[in-house]
Order: sequence, then C-alpha cells, then structure tokens
Amino acid sequence: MTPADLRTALRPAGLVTEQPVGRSTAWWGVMLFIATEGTVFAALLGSYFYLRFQHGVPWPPDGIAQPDLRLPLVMTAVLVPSSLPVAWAEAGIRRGRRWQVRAGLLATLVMGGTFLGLQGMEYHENLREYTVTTNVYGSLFYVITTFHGAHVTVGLFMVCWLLAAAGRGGVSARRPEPVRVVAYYWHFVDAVWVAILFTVYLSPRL
Amino acid sequence: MAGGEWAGHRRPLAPVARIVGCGLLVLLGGCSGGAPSTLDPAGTGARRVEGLWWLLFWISVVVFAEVMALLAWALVFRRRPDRRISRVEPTRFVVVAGAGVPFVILLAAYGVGLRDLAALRQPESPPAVTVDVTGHKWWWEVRYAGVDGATANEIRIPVGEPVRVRLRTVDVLHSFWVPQLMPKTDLIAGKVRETWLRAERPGEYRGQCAEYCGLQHAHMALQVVAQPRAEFDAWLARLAAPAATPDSDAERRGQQAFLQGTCVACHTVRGTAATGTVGPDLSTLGARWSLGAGAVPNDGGHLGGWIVNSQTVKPGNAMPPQPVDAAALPDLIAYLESLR
Amino acid sequence: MSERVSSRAALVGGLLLWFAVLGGALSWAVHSLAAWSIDELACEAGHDDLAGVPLVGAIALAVLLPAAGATAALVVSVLAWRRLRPEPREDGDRATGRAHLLAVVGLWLNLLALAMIVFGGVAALVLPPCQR
Amino acid sequence: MPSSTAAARGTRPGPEAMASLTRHWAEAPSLRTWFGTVDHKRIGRRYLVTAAVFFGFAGASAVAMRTQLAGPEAGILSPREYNQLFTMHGTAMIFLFSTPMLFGFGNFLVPLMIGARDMAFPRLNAFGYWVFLFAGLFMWASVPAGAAPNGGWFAYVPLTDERNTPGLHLDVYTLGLLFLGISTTSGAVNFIVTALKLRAPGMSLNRVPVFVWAIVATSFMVLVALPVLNLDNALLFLDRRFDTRFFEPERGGNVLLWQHLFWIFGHPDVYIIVMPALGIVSAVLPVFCRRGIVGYPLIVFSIVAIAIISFGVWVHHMFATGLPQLSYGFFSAASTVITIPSGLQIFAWLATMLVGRIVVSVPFLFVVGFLVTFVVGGVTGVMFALTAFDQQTTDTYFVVAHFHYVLFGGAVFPILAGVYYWLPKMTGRMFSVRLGRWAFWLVFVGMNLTFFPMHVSGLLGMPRRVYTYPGGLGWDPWNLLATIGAYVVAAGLLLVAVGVVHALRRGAPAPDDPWGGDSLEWTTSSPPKPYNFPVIPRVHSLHPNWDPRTVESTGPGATEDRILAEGRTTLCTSELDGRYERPVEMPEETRKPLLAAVGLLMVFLGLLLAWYWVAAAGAALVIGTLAAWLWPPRRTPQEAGVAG
Repeated sequence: MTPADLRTALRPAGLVTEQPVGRSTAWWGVMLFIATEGTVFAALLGSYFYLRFQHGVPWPPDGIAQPDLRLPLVMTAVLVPSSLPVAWAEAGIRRGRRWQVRAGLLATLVMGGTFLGLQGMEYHENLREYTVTTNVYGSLFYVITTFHGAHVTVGLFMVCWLLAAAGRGGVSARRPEPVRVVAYYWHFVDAVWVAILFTVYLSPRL
Repeated sequence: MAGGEWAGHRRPLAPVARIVGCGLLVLLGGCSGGAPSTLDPAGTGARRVEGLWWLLFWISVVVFAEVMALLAWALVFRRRPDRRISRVEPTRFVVVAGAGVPFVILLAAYGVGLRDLAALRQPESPPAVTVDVTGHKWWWEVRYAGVDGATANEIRIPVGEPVRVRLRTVDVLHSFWVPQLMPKTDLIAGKVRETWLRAERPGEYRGQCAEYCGLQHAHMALQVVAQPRAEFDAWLARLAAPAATPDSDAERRGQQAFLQGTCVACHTVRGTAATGTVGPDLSTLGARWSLGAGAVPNDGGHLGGWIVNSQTVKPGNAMPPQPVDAAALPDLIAYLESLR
Repeated sequence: MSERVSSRAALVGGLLLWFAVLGGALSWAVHSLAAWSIDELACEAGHDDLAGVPLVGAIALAVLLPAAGATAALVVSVLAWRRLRPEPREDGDRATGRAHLLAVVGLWLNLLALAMIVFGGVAALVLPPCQR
Repeated sequence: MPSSTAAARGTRPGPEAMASLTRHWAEAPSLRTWFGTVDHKRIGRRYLVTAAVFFGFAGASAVAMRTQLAGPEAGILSPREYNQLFTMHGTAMIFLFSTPMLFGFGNFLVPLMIGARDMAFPRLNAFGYWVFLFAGLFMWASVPAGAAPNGGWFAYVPLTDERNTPGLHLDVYTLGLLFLGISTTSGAVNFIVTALKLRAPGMSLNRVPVFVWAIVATSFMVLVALPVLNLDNALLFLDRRFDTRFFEPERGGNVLLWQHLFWIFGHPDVYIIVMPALGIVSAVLPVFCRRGIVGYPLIVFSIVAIAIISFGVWVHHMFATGLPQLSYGFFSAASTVITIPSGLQIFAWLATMLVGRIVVSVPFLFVVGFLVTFVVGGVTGVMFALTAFDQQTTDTYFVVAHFHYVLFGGAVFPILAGVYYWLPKMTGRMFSVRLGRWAFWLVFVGMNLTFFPMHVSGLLGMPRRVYTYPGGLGWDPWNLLATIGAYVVAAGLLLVAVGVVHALRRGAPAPDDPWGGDSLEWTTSSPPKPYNFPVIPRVHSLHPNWDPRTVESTGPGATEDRILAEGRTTLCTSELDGRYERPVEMPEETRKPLLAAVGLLMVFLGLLLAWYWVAAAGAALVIGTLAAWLWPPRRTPQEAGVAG
C-alpha cells in the first residue's frame, strides 16, 4: 500500500467500490446464523470471566486442581486441523470432483468423532473430582464444553447429511451451496474451540 | 464538595419552581399531602434529587411545548388545500433543532447529573451511627452496630446526623427506599451494599421495598423515625435492654401462653426463653407502627387476627395460622402489646 | 462514475468507506466494554489496580485510545463525505448516491461516538473509580 | 447485466406470461395449502392476527390489574393471581405482541416495498410463524393451569430460582422464551437476507424505504441481543432443573450476572419494539404530507445509530444495584447521547409536516397521537439517563408511566396507524372513517388518562408491581383515574377491532393506491396477487411510485428479465447498489415447516414436564424434518442452467 494507492482509494471511484459478484442468499443466511451463534458463545465466555473475576482467588475454587492441559491440547490438535479436509472438499465441489467432497467429509467425520470421544474421556476423568453441581466453576466448565460439544455433534450431523446428499448427486459444481454452508459452520465450530481453549484451559493459569 | 454550593446556589429558584410545578399538578388533582413524596424531601439525598427533578421537569416542559407548538402550527396552517408543497429540504432546521439544541441541553443535564451523583454517596461528615438492615421475605430486620437487640420494619435515627445503613438480604433481592430521605439502593444476595440517611427535620418517613420480591412485595414497608439525639439515645438503650416484664395478671398469663406455645420457635423476646430467629424480634413489638411490615395497623384487634391466621391478612407470609385457645388470646394480645 | 481505479485501490477504498461508517461505533464499543468491565470487576474484587497499573490509568487508556480511533474514523468520514457530494440530479449515479448516504451516516455516527467517549472521560475525571 | 432484445422492444407481460405466473405462484384454496403456505402475505397476515389475539389477552390482564388497583386494599385479585397477571402482561406485550406484530407488518410489506415476489427463505418464514404460534400458546396455556410465570418479565434471580419459586412458573418462562427466540431469530435472518439480496434492480441503499431500513436494523439487533437473553434463560433453566450454580452466591455464582445479561438484551429490545414502529411513522407521515420525508439520510443515520448505541446503555436499568458510580457514568453518557438520533427523527417528521400539505386521515391521526405521546415518553426517558434521578424513581410508577408512553405511544399508535394505512392493501377493503376516528379519540384520551397520572403516583412514592396499596398516602385519586383510563383504552381498541371486521364484511373495495403512496406496494393490486408484481420494477428513485420512470418500467418498459414467468422465480441483486445479478428459484408450499415446529413443541413440552423421552422424540422429528426439508431437489431445467 503506497500513499498513491491511498489517494486513489480515497477518490470517489475508490470509495464507491462494491464487490463485483454479490454473495448468495445461502451465504448470507449461514453467516447471520453463525453471527448469532457466535454471540451466544461470546456471552457465555464473557460470563465465565465475569463470574471468575467476581469470585476472586483461588480459581478454580474449593480445591479443584488447575485444568490438565494434556488431553485438551490433543483435542485441539484433532479438531482444529479438521477444517482442512472441509476446505479441501469445498475446493473439490467447485471443480465438480465428487470423490474429493466425499473423502474430505469422511476425514472430517473421523476427526470430529475422535474429538467427541476424547471429550468423553476428559469428562470421565474430571467427573471424579467435580460435577456440574459442585460449584460455579464446575457449572461453567461442563456447560461451556458440553455446549460446544453439542455444536460439534450438530456439525457431524450436517456432514453425514451432506455425505448422503452427495451420494445422491444433489450436490454439484452448479449447486455448491450445501457444501459451503457446512464448511462455514464447521470452521466456526473450530474457531469457537480455540476461544474455549483459551478461556477454560489456559486463562486460569494467567 | 462543590455539590453543596450548587444546591445552595439553586435554592433561591427552587420555591418558585415548586409552586408553579405544584400548581400544574394541582390542576390535575392536587399535590397530595401525607404521601411519602419525592417532591416533599426531608433528607439531604432526596432534596438533591428533588432539585434535579425540577430542573429536568422544566427542560421537559419547554421541549414538549416547543414540539407541540410546531405540531400545532403544521396542523393548523399546512392543512389548507391551497398550500404549495415546498420542495426545499429544511435540513439545517432539522439538524439545529433536532441535534444541536438537544446536545447543548443534554450536555448541561449530564453535567448536573454527574455532580448530584457524586454528592449522593458522600455525607458531609462521617456517620456516627450504623444501622444493619437485612431484607427478608417480606420484612426488614433492623439492628444497630454495637447494640445487642433488634427491631423490625422500623428504623430510628437521630435527626440532622448522617447515618450509615448497611444492607444485606437473606433471600431474594429487595430495594431499600425511603422516598423523602434518599434514593434507593438494592439489597443484593451474596453482597453487602451501603447507603446513608440524613433527616433534616424530625418526623416519620414511610419507606417501602422497591424491588419486586415475590408474593407479598406490596406489604414490605418500613418507617424511618427521625428524632432528637437524646430521644434516640434513650430508645437505643431501651432496644439493647431485656424486654419489658409483665405487669398484670393478664399479661403474665399471656407470657406463659407465649412461651409455652409455638411462638418461641420463630420469635425472640429478649430476656425470656424465646430465642427463635425465623421471624422478627418481638421485644419491642408494642411500640411499632404496624404489623406485617405495613400490612395492618398495630392494635389489639389486628394483632389478634394476625396471630390466629395471618394468612388472611398477608397471604403467603412465613407465619402459619396459630392454634391459640380463644380464651387465651386476649391475654396473649395484652402481653405482646406490653412489650414496648 | 466512469473513472476506473486499480482493484487494490478499489478494495482499500471500499474498506475505508466502511471504516468511515463503523469505525467510531466500534471504538466506542471497545471503550464502553473495556472501561465498564475494568471498573466494575476490579472494584468488586477490591482492587484499585489492574496488574500493577493504577485503575485510573487503565480507565484513562480505555478512554483515550478509543477516542483516537473515533477521531480517525471521523476524519475519513469527513473526507469521504466531501468527495462524494451527490450530483444535483436525483437520478445521478446511484453508487455515488449510496456511498454518500453511507458517508453521512458514518459522519454522524462518529460524532456521536466521540461525544459518548468524551462524556465517559468526563465521568472518569469527576468520579473516583471505586466510589459507590 | 443480461441484455435481451426484449429490453429494446419493451414488453409487458402478455396473457400467456400472466397465466404462467398464476400457475406457478397461486395456492389452491385447500386445507393442505392452508397448513403448507409459504406466501409471505398470508404469513404476514397470520402474524398480525395472532399477535393481535395475544395483545387481547395481555390487555385483558391489564384491565384486570387496573380494576384491582382502582382503590386501596381491594380484593378482586389475590396476590398470586396479580403477580402472574403482571408478569404475563409484560412478557406477552413485549415478546408475543410487539415484536411479532411488527414482524407481521415486515413480512407483509418488506417484499412488496422492495419489489420482490417473496421473502428470501419462504419456508423458514412459515416455520417462524408456526413456532411463534406454538410458543405463544405454550406460554398462555400456563395461565388457566395456574402455573404462569410470576417473577416479573425481567425474572430476577434469586427470586426466580428453584428455592424461592418452586413449580413450573419460571420453567414456562425460560422455555417459552427460548422457544419463541427460535422464531424471532429465523425471522430476523430472513428479513436481512431479503432486504440485502432481493431488492428490485436499481434500488441502491439510498433508495430503500425507511421502513425497510428499520426492519433490517431491528433484525440485526435481534441477532445480537436475543442470543444473550437465550443464554440467560438457558442458565436459569439449568440452575432450576439441573442444580448448576450460575446464580447461587453460596456456590460462587452471581445474581448480578442475570441482570447484566438480561439487560444487554433488554434495552436493545426496547428499540427492537420501537424502531419498526418508527419506520411505520416514516412510511405513513410523508404520504399524508404529500411530499417525501425530509432528511432521509438523517433518518437512516438515526436508525443505524440507535441500533448500535442501544447496546451500550443497559446498565441504566441497574443504577440502584450499588455498582461503582464511575461504571454508571459510562452508561449514563451513552443513555444521554442516544436521545439525539430520536430527536433528529422527531424534527425530521415535524419539518416534513411544516413544508408539506397535510391531509388528516385516520392513519395520520394515529401518527399525530404518536408524536404527542412519544415526546412525553422521550423527555422522561432522558431523566432516567441521569443516575441520581433514576435511583429515586426507578421501580416506581413513574417508570411505568414513562415506558408506557414510549411503548404505547411509540409502538401501539404507529401499529394502529399501520393497520389503517395498509388495511386496504392487505384485505382489498376500505374501512369506515367514522369508526376509525372514534377509535382514535378513545385510545388517545384513554391512553393519556391511564398513564399520565402514573407519573404523579410514582413521584408520590408508589412502587411498581404491588398488588395493592394502603389508602391515605395520596395515591388513591391517581390510581382511580388510571383505572378509568384503562377502560377507555379498552373501549377504543375494541372499536379498532370492530372497524377491521366491519371493513372485511362491509368495506368498499379498495383501489390499488388509495392514499397516493410513494413506495412499491402501491404499484400493485389490492390485495396483491400471489406473485406480488407481474413485472419486477426497475427503481429510479427513493419514491418509485411517484417516479414516472419506475412506473413505466413495469408497463411498456418492462423487459423479459424482470417478468420471469417461467417458474417460481424472483430476482437477486447486489447488496449495496442493487445491480441485477440473477433470477433465483423460490420454493413451493410445503408442510415441513409445520412439522418441524411441532417437533420443537414436543421438545419444549418434554423439557417443561420432564418427559425427556418426548423431548428426544421431538428432537428426532426436528432433525429428520430438517434433513428432508433441505434435501437437494431434483434439478429443474432452470437450475440446470437453461435460464441462467
């Protein structure tokens, strides 16, 4: 970006720019849905910090140990890269490669399923120490992670649906929207996990 | 604090404003006497807000009159069928009247509001008396720091002195509000809140819970009694002492009925075996202004009705109907009324 | 609008217009959330500092930085507004008309945002951070 | 930009094209289509009627409460009944009347005003209506069952937790609002996408009717505000049913969290209610001043500004909770400044009147009633921005007076103006002017008689939400006046209903454009055909119906690419400038939305009554229906690219 570019950009012709190709109604629909879902998570994680700072030290309270990081980091390593096969599948549908869609989605299905399994293991471990009714920390931990887990589950349902639809030929280069919608949703679920990793697992150590 | 000067500075205009304002209200039915009115302040905090109210009131009157005048003008003069429709865009008028002028007014109002807010939480001198008020569904428990003894729904304060009020609740949220003395402060579960009162003149000031607190939110009143320091000190000493002992036979019989009945499970009468803490401390019951936190006046008839079945008077309150022998009831009433 | 500009300049121009529209509002949102949450949470926890920074200083930052952001947005919106004056004909180029509308909206939004941040700053000057 | 030869020739739809449009869009008058309709006009009318019925229930609650409060120590209602009624009154007026009513107007009008043939997602639209209907019935059914919510519409913890309010009351509240939220959210998404993508070609942002701006801004607010309320309700439900500890101070919870989350939603919600209503005013007022609205950019700015700033004022509902004063300062600042956009709108309307030529019709009367009352509510609103004053008057009848002036004045009057203004378009019938004028004067006088005295009783120290009050405190005459007023309002509103029924039964047939309106809905027939426009217009100005070029674009100037008779099709245009992009296929009638809504009803009933297997079955039904609903259709020739 040079000053000359900036000057041009501030000319009327630059300021009136609109994207050459508008988005589809499906794109807007899913983006708005993600925005409103994102607000739920923002409010939930905001509530975590509100309760935590009003609670004071120690946090976690009542002798609960700091969250163990090993398993969550493995879960992160499984979930976050699962965006890649989805993106790959989306690239595939644009070229009409239905096999690529199916392979990408299958990979995502496996990774997402693994994540849920690991989350079950984590719960199994943690439930021995505290439950959702122990105190506000327990409530926050389980409600936040379960709510996210439910989103992963919904995402997996969508992937299954798409696999079935792709098999029937309902998805094609001309109708890529279903793949795109699922891809955006999945990326969103991934991004939320990063925020949860920071809030629930890392921030108590700060 | 500069706020004091401000209040003093405003005073010369205040009576005029009040008279004209009340005049407007009188046209609509009168400034009612006997009300716990925010417009009849008797305390430092309420007086400051009253001043703010009249400022805002007059701004509002002017703004409303302006808009109505323009509206009337349009309705009268722009209705004739021969009116030429103007194609000009009176944007400047809209900007000046709709944004410029309001901005200046709002800026001033905001500044005054900040000053009053800052002043509300600062008594001129540190309070010497601290009252601990605890909200219950649906009554106020009142204790004084350093004094062993409690009363209910009644706060006595020395006139002219700032009094600190510490607010807690044992159940739901309530809000402590004595309109003539001080704006309200909520009682927040799990937290302690503080406010202060300073009555300018002796008198009785009605207060009421202002935060919806359930079934009997309507019947959660209290009374603040501001009295000269000497009277207050005497009353406080009385509060700390054991309850009055029965004088007559009837009262003695009543005491017996009280102590042998179910009353002691919930109520305390200091100096006796009654040490329950669920309901209000009854050691000075006879001297209080009401029963059931403003539900009914405190007299023999109402007291009897309350004991037998308070659920008809204040449905949902914590006191169950009492199986009191009809013959023993007058004695019980006599005893309780003797607790002053 | 017959003039053509490079695609990069066009992209930057489009983004600048949106900054002119929403920059002030975003700055104010940051100010509002930061200043409030710092104040309420620190005071409820009984602190008068935030990781070593005095509370007043932290709140001052939460006023000054957003104020700078809102001012920048205001400058861009004034520039855009002046350059996009619509042609006198109502049916002039509709893209210019649309962009001019957005510039006007942004100009006013930035003014209001700046006013709110300044009002908040005045409150921070008058009231001690943890007084109740 | 497709350049067909037809554009040069100029065509209007021939009889063949008209027949084809009817074939593709008309719905057979059968019970099947009644349950399966996706026509935004039918759905919009249903929203209006259903919301009006809920308004009737909530209004009847208000009359019952005013009767109880007519004099001191009255015994008409028990405290138990009173507390349920005032909670349901508030909850229903806010959630089941105002927003759905205005969404009803939006549903009917947005596609017509922007020159589209339906909403962007017609099936989602139908789904939204069914969910609204079921959620409303779900909540109202609790009243005869004696289990209605009783914690106030704001449901503060810990009063509303399991310990202090056992029973189903608050579960009805939390679940009912979560259920309803699904409807409101889907409606909001639909409005935004419709207004961004389906505007007629040429309708750049600077030519969008103010009402559409208002609906879009409102929808954005819904999408950001409602999730916060949903979260709050979900946490409360978990606390009550599954013993989580979010609001329990003894276990580290915090009762103020409820209030923060509630009001982060709650204050924007005030504007979610008022803003579309102000949009109605901006649509109605200029037409009866016979000129375009003054200061269109300023009004658009006001809408956008309010939509944003309203999210930064919520703590002014918590000024008495004892937070640090400086925290109050920030919110006091925003609450003060948010007055300015509203002030600009008021003066823009006044200016429009001052330079126009006024025709005092029934809709305009209601607009005038709105102006008078809304200004009163506005000036008292500014007072609450000042913390010190707010602490004295919050939770008193002064607040009740204030927000009824804002909501009755700011929403009900415009809604009534809208009812009379668009009744000819919606029903094809004209109303009786005499009945309309009587209704206006009764409502206007009654409204002021009801709510003005509440200012006084509030200043005299009368708190809100009390089921009775002692005599002799100076409150009696004001309460009596308010009660008399309530009956007058009720009579006026009944007269409105009578007027609507009378119009439907006896009204003269309405012309296409009875008022000389400026927006696109007046270019089409009354009531509009199922496809709305035989030709999608090309828009040349902010006032298309007053603009000969736009009118011509649907007549001799019509081009094939805007007739689109081969299929159930409408047009997609670009978001900002409204450039022609492509035709899009619209779905046909289906009962899947109804089925999905039934599934949701099962989910929420199951949760309410702790029949979790019913909830699980409902969830399965929802998932199955959605999967079938979204299943890719067999491709039609249009999709295969013949017309693309």
